Amino acid sequence: MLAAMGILSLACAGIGLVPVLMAKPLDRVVSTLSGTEQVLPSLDNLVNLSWLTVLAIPLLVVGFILWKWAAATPRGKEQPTWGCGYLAPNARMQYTASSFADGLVQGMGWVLWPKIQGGRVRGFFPFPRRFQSHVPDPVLDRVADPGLNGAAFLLSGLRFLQAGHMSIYLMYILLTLLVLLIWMVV
Amino acid sequence: MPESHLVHISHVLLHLLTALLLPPLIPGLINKVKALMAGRSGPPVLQLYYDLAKLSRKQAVFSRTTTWVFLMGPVGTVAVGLVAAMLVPFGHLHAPCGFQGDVILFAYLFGLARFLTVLSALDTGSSFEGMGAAREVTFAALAEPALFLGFAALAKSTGSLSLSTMLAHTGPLFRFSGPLVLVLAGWAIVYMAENSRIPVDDPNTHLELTMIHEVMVLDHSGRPFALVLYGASLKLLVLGALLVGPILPRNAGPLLDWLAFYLALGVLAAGVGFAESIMARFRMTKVPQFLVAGVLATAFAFLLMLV
Amino acid sequence: MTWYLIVLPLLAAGVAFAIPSPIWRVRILTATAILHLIGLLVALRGWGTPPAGAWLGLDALGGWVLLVISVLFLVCALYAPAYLALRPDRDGRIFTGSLLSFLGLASLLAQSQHPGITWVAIETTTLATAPLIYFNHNRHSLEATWKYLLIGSVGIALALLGTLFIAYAANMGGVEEPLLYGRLMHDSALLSRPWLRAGFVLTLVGYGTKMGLAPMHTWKPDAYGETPGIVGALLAGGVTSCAFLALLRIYAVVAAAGEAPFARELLVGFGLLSMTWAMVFMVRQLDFKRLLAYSSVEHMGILVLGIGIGGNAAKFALFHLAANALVKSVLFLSAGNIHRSYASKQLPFVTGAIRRTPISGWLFLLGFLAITGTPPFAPFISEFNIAYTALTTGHVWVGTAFLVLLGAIFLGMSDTVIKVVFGTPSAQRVRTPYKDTFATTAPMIAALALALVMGLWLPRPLQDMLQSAALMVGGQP
Amino acid sequence: MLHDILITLTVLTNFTLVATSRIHKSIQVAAFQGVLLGLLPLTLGLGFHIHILLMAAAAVIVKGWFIPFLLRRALAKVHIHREVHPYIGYTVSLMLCALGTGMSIVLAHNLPLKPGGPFALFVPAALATLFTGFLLLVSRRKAITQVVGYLVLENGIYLFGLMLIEAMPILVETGVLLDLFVGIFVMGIVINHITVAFDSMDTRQLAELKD
Repeated sequence: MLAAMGILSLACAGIGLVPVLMAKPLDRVVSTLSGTEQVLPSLDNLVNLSWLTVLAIPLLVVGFILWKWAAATPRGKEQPTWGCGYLAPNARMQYTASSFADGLVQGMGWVLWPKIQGGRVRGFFPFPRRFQSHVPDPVLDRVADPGLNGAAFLLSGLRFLQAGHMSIYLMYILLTLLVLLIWMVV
Repeated sequence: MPESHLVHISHVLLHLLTALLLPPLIPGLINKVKALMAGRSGPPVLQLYYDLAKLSRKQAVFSRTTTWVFLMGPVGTVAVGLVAAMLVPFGHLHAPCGFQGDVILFAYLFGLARFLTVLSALDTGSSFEGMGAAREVTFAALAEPALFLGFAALAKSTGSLSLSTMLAHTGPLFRFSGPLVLVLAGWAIVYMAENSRIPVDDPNTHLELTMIHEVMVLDHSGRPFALVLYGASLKLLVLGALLVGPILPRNAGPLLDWLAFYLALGVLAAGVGFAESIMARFRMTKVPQFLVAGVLATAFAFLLMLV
Repeated sequence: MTWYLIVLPLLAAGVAFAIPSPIWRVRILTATAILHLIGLLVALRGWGTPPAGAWLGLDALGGWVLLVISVLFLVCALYAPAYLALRPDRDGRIFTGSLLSFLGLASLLAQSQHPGITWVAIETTTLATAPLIYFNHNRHSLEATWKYLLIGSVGIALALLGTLFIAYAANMGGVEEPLLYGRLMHDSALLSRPWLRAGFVLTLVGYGTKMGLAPMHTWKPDAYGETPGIVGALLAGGVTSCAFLALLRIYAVVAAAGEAPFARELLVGFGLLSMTWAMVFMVRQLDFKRLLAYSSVEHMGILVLGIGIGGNAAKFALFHLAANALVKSVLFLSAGNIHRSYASKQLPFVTGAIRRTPISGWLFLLGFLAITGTPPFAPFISEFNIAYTALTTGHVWVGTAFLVLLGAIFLGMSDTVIKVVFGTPSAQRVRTPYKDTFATTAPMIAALALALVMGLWLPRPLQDMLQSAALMVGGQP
Repeated sequence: MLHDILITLTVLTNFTLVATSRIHKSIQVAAFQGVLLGLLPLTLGLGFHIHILLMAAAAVIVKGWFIPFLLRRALAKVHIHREVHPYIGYTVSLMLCALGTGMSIVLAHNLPLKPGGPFALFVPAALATLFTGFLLLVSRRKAITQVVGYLVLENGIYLFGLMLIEAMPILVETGVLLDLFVGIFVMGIVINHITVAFDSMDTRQLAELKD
């Protein structure tokens, strides 16, 4: 299962470290797309890609050296993460993904319309409240799902056309014949 | 070896030395200025050097929940800082590794550093570090456009995508002086946000709920913490060089240029110290508006350049 | 003259009906299928245009359709022994008899050069396949047979009237007897226009009913829904192809007479109507056999649409005839297996087919992907080219409607197929002793492989035959 | 002259067919119509060579005697005699039949006939009979009456076929007749099965397969 993801990440790293390899094929694609006249400058003279590889090497080397140096630090006894003295931290207090993105989601609230259940705690001795917020996928949940369900509902409205009565089926044939003959005569 | 090569290598050597040795001096300067402003003598300018030396010998305490990712943060910040330093022109000549398109690399190197720091903060699993990371990312999302629009304006004026030609602009500045002010104003705001200086975030506060940058490095100790401090100061230097670059005239000969560069850095540090001592932190909700102001400034600069 | 292709199956049908032992009966079935295919391949080498006066002659168009039917029949014949073994309760006598007689009549139809004979052949195929639909002997299959029979016969009667109209058009124009297709196309200028157009309209409605074009397709979901998979495959691949061939012969005459624009408008209209009607009934369809029936209606629409657009699309419509027949047989046979294993066709009772009958489940899924036009398979080539020709030769709206409908049908059909194939077969589902054996799956794997090969490469002689068949449909004899 | 009378008679039988509610009567009328059409070619004055005589005889025997015999046999098993409230009332179907005849005359007007020749009335009558057949098929509930409708439809087409009597080769004519006969025969068998399975010929039960 991880192999597939592994290959993909290696590919990304490869392109990152040696982008020059990608420049040629990309140029060919762009040239075929843009037809004969060369609209876009080729990738090479726009950006000097070989430097990226050159700079990637010191980045990794320095990183490795520092890693070695930092890892060699004398280690004290392993302690649980410091929770500012709170004695009974539990898993539910951990920083979740939605709280991580809460800043942006509140900021872009007018676009994303997050679904929020439960809200502020009121009063001095409030009883326990639940809070849940979820940002539905704008395309999938807001457009595709309701749209397709609506379409399916509309289409199922047409189901009476195949209601099982044979005489109606024969009527279809008669009507098509009449329509075509009249259309032909007109 | 022709004479010009020798000069060139000496410049590169000086560049490397500055990048390696100078950074811890800047926070020292800032704190010294803040102390003088407050009327107290304050820690010696070289305090950070001593701290780094002490920390590299101290015992580090690692939380039980951390994995190897925890070390990636500090290591990443320093490595990125050093490579970014190679891209920015310091004193007289171009940056040692300047090339067409290094602007994008420069910006995203800092993105990489931020990503690694956030990862190591989340790795500890403490809710405070998570909150700090979340804030850091949110504000960075607002600050980055300012950086890019500034680059765009400069690229439009100098016609090249390389930092060296953009910043070490020897031509006449008159036509460009208007938008340049706007760019520098925007970049100043980015500078404060990136290096978590006062108006955006207080570097030496101890109340976890208010911190942004500091809380992410709460759990680091010993050598990793040394790397964190060194990385932060390196960032101060590199972004400082970015801020100072367009202003320096760069045509008064090598020695004078390098002196002017160091002097400018000192002035910048003093300015930051001065700003920190007269202003208090913004409220957390005000910070995004402040950052958006920076974005608008650079955006106008870019628009002006387009006209 | 390839009369033995007709006589051999009919003879075999008689013998199969007569002998008591089921084993020999099935052996005859498979033997005839193989012999018929070999005989056809031998006859096809010299497919040129048949001798002018001949009543029966194998030309490119007839040859191509007969080849498709013969291959399809071979696939079903290889599947039949295992199937009949599964159904000891039903005696195979009528089953094999009508299957073989269908093959004989299809050969007669493919070779007939006279509209009258084509009509007689189609009518007798209807009557021959009627007992096949009544194979399950329950109330529903009886109702399906009644509907199939009556709607089919009414349609065929209209086709007869249409053929008589065209004969009268020839009579008015002074074309001398007998009215062979070749002669009709040759001096088509003499045919009187109003009779010809009325004749085409009636034949279109008539043979359209047999093909299952909307709105005359109403017998199809009931008929295909109630028959065993093997009969469904043969009906969807064979009978519809025969009806399409008969329609093409008449269309060729009409196109030769210069009435092509009038005819093409009708064909495109019927094509799009069939695809829309099929799409409407495929969405949220709970019975996967009826789903395949509507898919067959849709593909008949595509065939007719391809011919309506003309030019290169007509050639690929013929290609699609073969592709559709092959992939449909895979779908119907695997659906038959799944139905046998779950003893039910309704969706809530059939899930997780890929776990209970892995090979059939996978075949059903791959067949679904193939029939909705996934690249490596043959239907993709034809659907792509039909759309391409439509969009490049000015039928822009038709092309876009075609693509939109294909997309919608893919959505509708995938909803049901995914539910049938994936999901977990919970314990309370009925579990019959049926297991996927070699005999019940090998023919379908071969058919799917053939569809895959056809999608990638078509042997040179077949390409030439297809090309000349398309030319003939276009109106040049 | 005689053939015009026969044709008008067929059109009249159409009306009676549509109006009868008793199944026996409709079978008889259909048989009568079959015989009329069987005799029609003889009156066309095309000379009496063998193949026309043979055709006429075959038609009369099949349509006049054998098919009604089959239908009556099927009817005997189920002791119902009356078509109770069909989908469309009798009066309405009568009116529809008249409308159909009118329309077929209009349509026939558009189809130019070969000049000369006795076939003036053939096309409208053929289309009218066709339309009546359809009407019976669509509006009746009992399976037997639907088969009678199909028979009438075939009669209409056969009537049109008579116009080409000398042009159409013998082989095709016999083929058509044969298929009609086999068709009715198979329908008879299926009706027997229906009466056994549904113990009534009402097609209402035959409507369970739906979407």
